[in-house]
Amino acid sequence: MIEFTTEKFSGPLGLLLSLIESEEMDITEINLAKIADEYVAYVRAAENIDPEELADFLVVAAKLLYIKSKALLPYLYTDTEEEEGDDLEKQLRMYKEFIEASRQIKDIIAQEKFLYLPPITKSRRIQTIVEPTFSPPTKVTALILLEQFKKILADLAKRNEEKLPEEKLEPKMNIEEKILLIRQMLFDKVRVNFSKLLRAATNKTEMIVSFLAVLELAKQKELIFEQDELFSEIHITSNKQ
Amino acid sequence: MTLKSQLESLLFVSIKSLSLKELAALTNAKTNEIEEVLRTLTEDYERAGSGLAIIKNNGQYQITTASDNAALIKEFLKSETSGELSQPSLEALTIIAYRGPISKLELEKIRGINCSLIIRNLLIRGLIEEKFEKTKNENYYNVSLDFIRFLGIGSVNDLPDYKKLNKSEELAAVLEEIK
Amino acid sequence: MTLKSQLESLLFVSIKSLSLKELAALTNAKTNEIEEVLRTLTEDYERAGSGLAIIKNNGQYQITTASDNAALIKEFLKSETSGELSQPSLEALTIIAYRGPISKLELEKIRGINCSLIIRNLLIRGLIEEKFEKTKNENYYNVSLDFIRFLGIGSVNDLPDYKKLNKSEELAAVLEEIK
Repeated sequence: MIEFTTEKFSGPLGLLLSLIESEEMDITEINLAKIADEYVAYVRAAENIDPEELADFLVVAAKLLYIKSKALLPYLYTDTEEEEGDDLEKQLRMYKEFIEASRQIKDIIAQEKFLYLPPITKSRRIQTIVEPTFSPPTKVTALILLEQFKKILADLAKRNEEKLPEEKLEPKMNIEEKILLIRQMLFDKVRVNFSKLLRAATNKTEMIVSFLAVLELAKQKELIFEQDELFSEIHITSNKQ
Repeated sequence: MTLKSQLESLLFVSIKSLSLKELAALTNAKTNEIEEVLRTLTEDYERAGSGLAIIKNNGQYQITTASDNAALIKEFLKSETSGELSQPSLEALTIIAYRGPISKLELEKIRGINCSLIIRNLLIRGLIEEKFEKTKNENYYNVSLDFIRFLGIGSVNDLPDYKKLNKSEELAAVLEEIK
Repeated sequence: MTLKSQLESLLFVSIKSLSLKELAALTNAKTNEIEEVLRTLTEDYERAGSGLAIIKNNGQYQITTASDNAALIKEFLKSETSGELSQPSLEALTIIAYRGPISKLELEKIRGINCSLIIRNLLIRGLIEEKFEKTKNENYYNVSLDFIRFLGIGSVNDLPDYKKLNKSEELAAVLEEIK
């Protein structure tokens, strides 16, 4: 895997774009499916991702894994669900356009073609207008200042309290929890149908997490998969007995 | 005096940038007439290779030095150029420049990541401006005239590929989902 | 760029008027050449009915507004610095009153927006004063004596609840971030 530094990308789409570009791949759904594992591995290993930004990285991870699962198990998905992968592909293409534009802007800034304003100084204005330079607003009083200052402090107190929006931190079922759940299911039932496992998910993210959990358990050789023919139901049993 | 002359004088002495509306009130002329004269003035400066330029952003106008003299003036004023922009800031700034007025939500949809902190920093540096849109009950962001001056261009329209990126259909499709 | 353009830019940004000698040093041109170009420029402005004019005084050159626009400009400058303060200006003035001496950066952190323009405006109206702090290599701002007298108090310490508000924790928290 290629080493990335934080300077090379900013945010999940930046990371995804550098992965795609380092493999010299075009932005297509198929390539996104190919790159999914690398992305997940990077996010998992990365220590320099701000915890507050992790949620955003995970959203993209979920989308990638969804695309990957769709590529691997197309029969699980109906046509109406096409959009998710299409959406990430579009989003990344567009992001890339802006990244390219930002490079051009960087070049423009580097040319240092700053435009300067005429100086607005007292001395210069006095030449034009010979009048006392103290011109107070008529309505301002010490009490108005007091009232204003209290309002500013109240706003600041509010701002200091503002944390990440709650929705960003919505609890998502994590893989470990799902793994425990699958183990429990296999313990209870001996054999579980893969499609049933996915159907039990209440939303896409959970479906992806289920899929990941199964992959993880497969990797750890805890599960045995059986399939009668291509695209038919996959039966899962535990390897531990 | 002609309207052109009056506009030139007003822009020269004003502390802040002036809008067509403000200029209209000051000169008793119509806004479209003023817009036309300012366009001519901008072109006149360019054609004559003048040391001055007129820049425009979001309906606000300012008179500045010509971009080709930037190095000389920098040397003369011994001005320090403001610090580097981080990659995330540059990205956000680019998107706001091409797509402004843009809401925080739209910006985050394009970047795929929370942008609160970056917006706050860009506001403090004066490179973007915030405007509350009553009808949408949301803040919208635009680049500022200081950004235009920082780049040494006449307006956002002079940015490379502005038309294409400003009207991108893919972008419209992505942003459509937010609604 | 042409010498004419360079001279125009230099005179445009200079706080003080410039001599032929100074202009020669800045542009690497000869003084008689500069004198000739400035004469042409002066005539150009007059012929074109420009809103700007070059004035020469004691061998010192300066760009100013055309004299025909004097009435308009006088009216404009008066309106610019009179009347009530905008809400952002009032807030900045309040913070400077209760927390001065305060730097621009600190003020901007508290207000969350760039304050260059507001500070300039308050300075020109004589409501605040600027002082360069050598140790911190930064400008610090205080309300002016004129403004204190205008409020009918002896010093900022006489502002209502000054002691308590000057030490507010909310401000301390925000300012702490800067360090």
